[in-house]
Amino acid sequence: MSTANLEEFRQEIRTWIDENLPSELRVGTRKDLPKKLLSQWNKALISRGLVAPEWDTEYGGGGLDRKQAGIVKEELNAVRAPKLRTFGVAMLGPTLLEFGTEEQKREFLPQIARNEVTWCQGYSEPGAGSDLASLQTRAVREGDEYIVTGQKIWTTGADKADWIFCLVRTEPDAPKHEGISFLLFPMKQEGVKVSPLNLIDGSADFSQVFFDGARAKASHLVGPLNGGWTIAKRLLQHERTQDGGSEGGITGAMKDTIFDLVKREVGLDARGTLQDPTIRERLAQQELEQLGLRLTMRRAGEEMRASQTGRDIASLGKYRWANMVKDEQDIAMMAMGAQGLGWSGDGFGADQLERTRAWLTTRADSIWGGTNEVQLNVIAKRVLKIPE
Amino acid sequence: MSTANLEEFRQEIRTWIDENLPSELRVGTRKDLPKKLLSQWNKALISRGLVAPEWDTEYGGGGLDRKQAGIVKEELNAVRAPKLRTFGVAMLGPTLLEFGTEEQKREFLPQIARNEVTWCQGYSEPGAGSDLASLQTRAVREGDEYIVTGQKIWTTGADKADWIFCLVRTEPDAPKHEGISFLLFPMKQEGVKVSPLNLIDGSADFSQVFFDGARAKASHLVGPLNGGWTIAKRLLQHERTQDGGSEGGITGAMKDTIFDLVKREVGLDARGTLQDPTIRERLAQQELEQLGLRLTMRRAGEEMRASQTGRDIASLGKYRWANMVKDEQDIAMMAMGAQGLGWSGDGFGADQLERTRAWLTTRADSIWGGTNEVQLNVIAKRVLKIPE
Amino acid sequence: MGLILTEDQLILRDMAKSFFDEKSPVERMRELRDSRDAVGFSRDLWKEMGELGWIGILFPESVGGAEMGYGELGVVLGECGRVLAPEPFMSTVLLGGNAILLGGNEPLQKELLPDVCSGNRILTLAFQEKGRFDPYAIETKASRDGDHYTITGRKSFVLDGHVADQIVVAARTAGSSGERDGLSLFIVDAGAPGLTIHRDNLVDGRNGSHLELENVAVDGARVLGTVDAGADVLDAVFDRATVGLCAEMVGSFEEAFERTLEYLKTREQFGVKIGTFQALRHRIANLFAEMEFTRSIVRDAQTAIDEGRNDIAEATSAAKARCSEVAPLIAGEAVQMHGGIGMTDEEEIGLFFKRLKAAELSLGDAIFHRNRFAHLRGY
Amino acid sequence: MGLILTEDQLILRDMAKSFFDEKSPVERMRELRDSRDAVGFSRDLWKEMGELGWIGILFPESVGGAEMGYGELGVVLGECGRVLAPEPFMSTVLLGGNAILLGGNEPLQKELLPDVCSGNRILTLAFQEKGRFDPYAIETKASRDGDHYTITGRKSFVLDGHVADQIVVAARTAGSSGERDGLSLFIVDAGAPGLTIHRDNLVDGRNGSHLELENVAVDGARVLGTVDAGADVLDAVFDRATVGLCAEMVGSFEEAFERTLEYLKTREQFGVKIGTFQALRHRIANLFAEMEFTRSIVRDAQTAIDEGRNDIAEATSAAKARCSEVAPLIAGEAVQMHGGIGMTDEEEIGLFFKRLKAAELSLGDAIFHRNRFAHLRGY
Repeated sequence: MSTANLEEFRQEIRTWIDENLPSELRVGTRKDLPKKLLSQWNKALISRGLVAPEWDTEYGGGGLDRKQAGIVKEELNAVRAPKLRTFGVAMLGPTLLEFGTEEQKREFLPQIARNEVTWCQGYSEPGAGSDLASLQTRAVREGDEYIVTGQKIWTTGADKADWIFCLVRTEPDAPKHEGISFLLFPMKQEGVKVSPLNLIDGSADFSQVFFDGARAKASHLVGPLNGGWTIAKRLLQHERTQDGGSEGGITGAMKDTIFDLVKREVGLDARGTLQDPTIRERLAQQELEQLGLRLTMRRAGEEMRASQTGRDIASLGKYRWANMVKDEQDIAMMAMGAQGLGWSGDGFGADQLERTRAWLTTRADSIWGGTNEVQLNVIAKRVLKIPE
Repeated sequence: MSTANLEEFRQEIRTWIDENLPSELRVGTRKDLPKKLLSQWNKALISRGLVAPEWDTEYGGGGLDRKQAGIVKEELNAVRAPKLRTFGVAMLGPTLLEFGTEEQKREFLPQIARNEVTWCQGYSEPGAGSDLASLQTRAVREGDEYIVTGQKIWTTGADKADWIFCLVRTEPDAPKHEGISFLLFPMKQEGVKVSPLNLIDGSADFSQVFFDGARAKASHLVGPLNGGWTIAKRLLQHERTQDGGSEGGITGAMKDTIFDLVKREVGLDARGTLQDPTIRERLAQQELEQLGLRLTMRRAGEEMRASQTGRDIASLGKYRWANMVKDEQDIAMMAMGAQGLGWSGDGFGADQLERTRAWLTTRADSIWGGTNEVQLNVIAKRVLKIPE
Repeated sequence: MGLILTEDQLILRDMAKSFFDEKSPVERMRELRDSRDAVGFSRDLWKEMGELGWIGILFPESVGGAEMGYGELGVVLGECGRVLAPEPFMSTVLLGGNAILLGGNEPLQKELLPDVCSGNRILTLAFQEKGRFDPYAIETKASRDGDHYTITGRKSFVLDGHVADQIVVAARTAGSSGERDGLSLFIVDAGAPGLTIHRDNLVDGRNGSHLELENVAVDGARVLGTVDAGADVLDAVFDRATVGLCAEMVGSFEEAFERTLEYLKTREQFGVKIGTFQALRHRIANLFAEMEFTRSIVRDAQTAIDEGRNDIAEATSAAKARCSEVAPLIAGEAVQMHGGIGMTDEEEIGLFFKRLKAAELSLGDAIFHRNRFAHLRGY
Repeated sequence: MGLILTEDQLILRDMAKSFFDEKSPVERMRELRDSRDAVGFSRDLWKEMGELGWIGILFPESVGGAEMGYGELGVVLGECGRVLAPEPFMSTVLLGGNAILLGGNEPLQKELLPDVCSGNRILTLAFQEKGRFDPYAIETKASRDGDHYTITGRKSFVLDGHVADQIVVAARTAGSSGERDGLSLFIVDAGAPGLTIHRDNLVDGRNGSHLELENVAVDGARVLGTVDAGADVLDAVFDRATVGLCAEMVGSFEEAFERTLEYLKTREQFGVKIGTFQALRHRIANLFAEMEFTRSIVRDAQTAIDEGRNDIAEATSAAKARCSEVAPLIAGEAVQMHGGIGMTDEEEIGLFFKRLKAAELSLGDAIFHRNRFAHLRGY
């Protein structure tokens, strides 16, 4: 598409957003957005084909090219539209497009693009955290079905999900990376039990999932039998890129930025300087880190487009991003002092209570999606190529 | 000895110091002390038996018990007497007392206690730094002699030393820890060449030493043949304890403390507060670290005397001490700014030039006497007992 | 007093350890939290501690105390810290009790302290009004009215305020917020007209509250210390309470450390124990060093008080600066090294993580105490 | 201009790399240092760089320059940094040259800049009077005397002052030390009566000097910018010189990083390559992240100047704050990972260590620039 046409497309999208996105939703991704408006907006996105803008229209996508899809993203970000990306769109979709059969694509992609079916991800197990490949959940072939037995943990939204994409062991005697398959099956069946996990931040978005004879169609195995590890890794790359690239993460969802918060809690002196020089310095370092991450991710994008050889920095982004968001909440806690120590009670402001929870929530960022330790291992081995 | 007698002894020592230590030397250990006065003081120490106060008098020592020796140390420290400890007194002496034959003790200890013979230490080799036991210098028996061939590095004072205590490989086919012996031989002989090493701080106190058929008497092998590794480790413990325990290290030798320096270079405001809050905070952290190290070493001493079980903290002390003295000089550099960037020229004060060299010198503290990495390995394995 | 426990203190420690292990595993604290217990700690257990003489360690024998020192109290608080016991040492002994001990005349001490020592009276101190600790940032006003004072204002972060029998309230009788001069301390009964107490639940499961005071009348005889010079008492109370808090923190982070160490020795990933990974080994070895240094400095601060040294303020700020720096370091690494399981409420390491953050920020964080330390050290 | 090198810049980089690899290995810098060379850099090599057009990158075509930007100059400075070339870019181009470019009128530019571009004129800027960088802490006085000014004072840390043909001197025509107002800039000839130049040797082997000025007379036509408002020029010069310095620093610490990475891959201890130790792997992986982030921020600052953005000061301070924080981190780890051999003067890593410290502290350290950044960002 020519530059002129792209500019026209941008205007088109801008107009469409103006007409369809209510101003109440132009506040970023937040948990307390009005459900009714969200549902309207969701419908609008579906009918414009913007849930999965880059997928072919035959699979329910928007049929846009990469530049157009980029414009959609930019315009939505510019007005702080809430992000409605699901596991289906962000992770399973790209995986099916790359590894799925034509039948699988036709069966699952349109449902995803219409937000009709909710997916969850069956990866981690109690004994297989960082060492994902040591997973033990078994799937045994019986006629044209697989019978699944085992246990998953850290499954986001398992209590609400209709289907799961799940790593299972189909060949117990093979080396651990070579006996894994990638299997899809419904969650609402006998043989699947979900038990929510309470976390330190008081949330229960994650669950443990127990499989006791759960059934999957053999035709819902994605990619080659025992070839699931390659698919699993590819899918994790999508996850990694998302984390590192997202600007602000949990912060984007907060009412005020860390800078607003600190100024309010700590106060400025007559010259407009933060009262506490140590917190001021920590804040400057936080901002410099945000700047470094943002620019580096942008640079990586430019390198890719220019086909310049740069070192792959996805792991690097995830690692630094995790530390950055944790540090941000540490600063917030420092700035709030005792007012940051509330769990409930009207002695604390809603925004203060929210920050305290965020401080706890973000502890997970250096653990999930590959721990910091795993990312550093990857950088040393794959990026810096230091032999082990 | 009773408490009353100890108090009497303390008075005695105090009087003796008053009479023998000129006031010009009461400034701590410094390089620029007047040679003549030092030599007088050295003679006084020798005749009072205080070069090696705890050794038996038959070996030229002071014959004092541990408490008395402690009093001597305290009184000398109290008046900032320069430390004249040599490799002979601090390292070889205790080793010979523990592992030497009666003949070896009689031959070498009195010379050391009279400061007549200077020793150097032949441990590290170019290919054997942290992994000391992989040393390659060979000693082969020929009649009642050993013939030594190989190369040592980081040998302090090798150019001035009369003798060397040296780790040599006497059994090349044994496992690496089991073929090492501990050998003494003279430096002033054909077959020994010394080549000074220039360091980044401009000093050349260390040397490389080359052995090409150097000769040692077989009777000067200390401990069992091929049993030198145990002795080597024991000697390193003496070294470690010294480092961790020494208060201030290189700093003790400087004209002013880091606190004086920073106050002068950065300046105080009207309320007596350092002008730069970041440097102020770094300084407070430095002082807290000094406090933590000092108190922890004292606590370890108390635990030992009370026979309370505590974890062994020699490695811990060495590790933190190294970081602490490096950090101290980093702070000094920060405080001096451009005035800390001199190498020579009258644009810089003598004290500034001295600090800059000290900043360079202290980089070695986390490398020599066991790198930081080695200390952390030791803490994890030996102290915290985490299986490897 | 040295840097190690005396024989008597070792015996006390073993007693306290057995007591808490048996009667107060960490699980008890969780149950109190989850059941939204109306008191938030166990009154029975508190009385038992009273009978054992632990509540009264600091107080004179004449009021039923043991007249010992922070060395001994620190031993008990350290064991509290190991099991996260929420009993009201901070509110009743270290803050409220110390205010009466250091600022109260004999009649007040005789009236109030015996029941404190037996565990039958809960006290607290209401001082804080804004988030970050700032001992003189007090706006609550007390004005003289004949032989009474009338207090009006708001207080936050009043520990155990919802069950306190008496609340020591710091209010301003002169000057303005931020000034050291012009503060006074008043003993206010929980039921005093004009006083409203709102309970707050804290992130560490402990019991906070905030107060509204509207023309609360206090008899002039119930002033602690000298009118307008309440900061003299307050400073001394804060130093002592801080040293007590440090002892508890050491107990908590040593326990978090030991549990993490044990986890490294048992948890397997990639077919090996995770404790074999050198990066983790180095990190925990460094944490160990941090911990040992901090323990020494805290012990020295206890000694400073018990021996009446003239550097109590310095030693206190050194201790809290280090504790508040090391606590988040150890607690953060404890969660990180536990991995995903460390994020669950079920795994107890998270409870240590939260408690240590609350303690880190209470009575001055690392920034506050490093500043104060530097100031006292003349730079 | 994006965050990556353009095609033209890539070609320039390859040219510069070949040039320095061939004509200026690190060894050359050591030889200049050890021979106590009277100039301290190579005048011939400098003229060659002039012929290649590199000295004049920033300057207008009308005076013999290439009229390009900091993107291009940064490429050349980065390659200088890789081999520690001591040629006078900082003194002659970034400080002195920029002062004349940004503050000089056309006659002054035509008189002085052509010889600068060809490598035949050395300039420098004399501003600093105390140790820590503080751009307005200037006491040197200049007083008007008819159509002349008379300057008296002392200057330190004047780079390449011993061979400069002209020295731009910052002096106070009004106000007092620390004030932004009241500064003026004067072009002083090296041979001016009353000016004494003392050479100092710096820790990184570069060439410093300090000046004594005693009633040095300067013609009023040789003032740069506006009298009393010299800080307007000075600020702009410092921002640009700082961004240039950052480009050089990136080159130096990338080289130190790559050499250390290579050492980890080849050096053996305990029978294995030391790069197999996980603790070292994690540390160098983190250094790599620091380096990449810094590189992006420095490139962005170059773009800010070249595109005339309105956040040049902010972008500059962001870049130097990061460079000055990352440089000692990488340099320190480089020496530590090299072990004992890293302490020897023979191993070149120590030369990088020293140069990076000098650059870290020049034109404002991390503290200075974080402060300035925070101030510009409104907190």
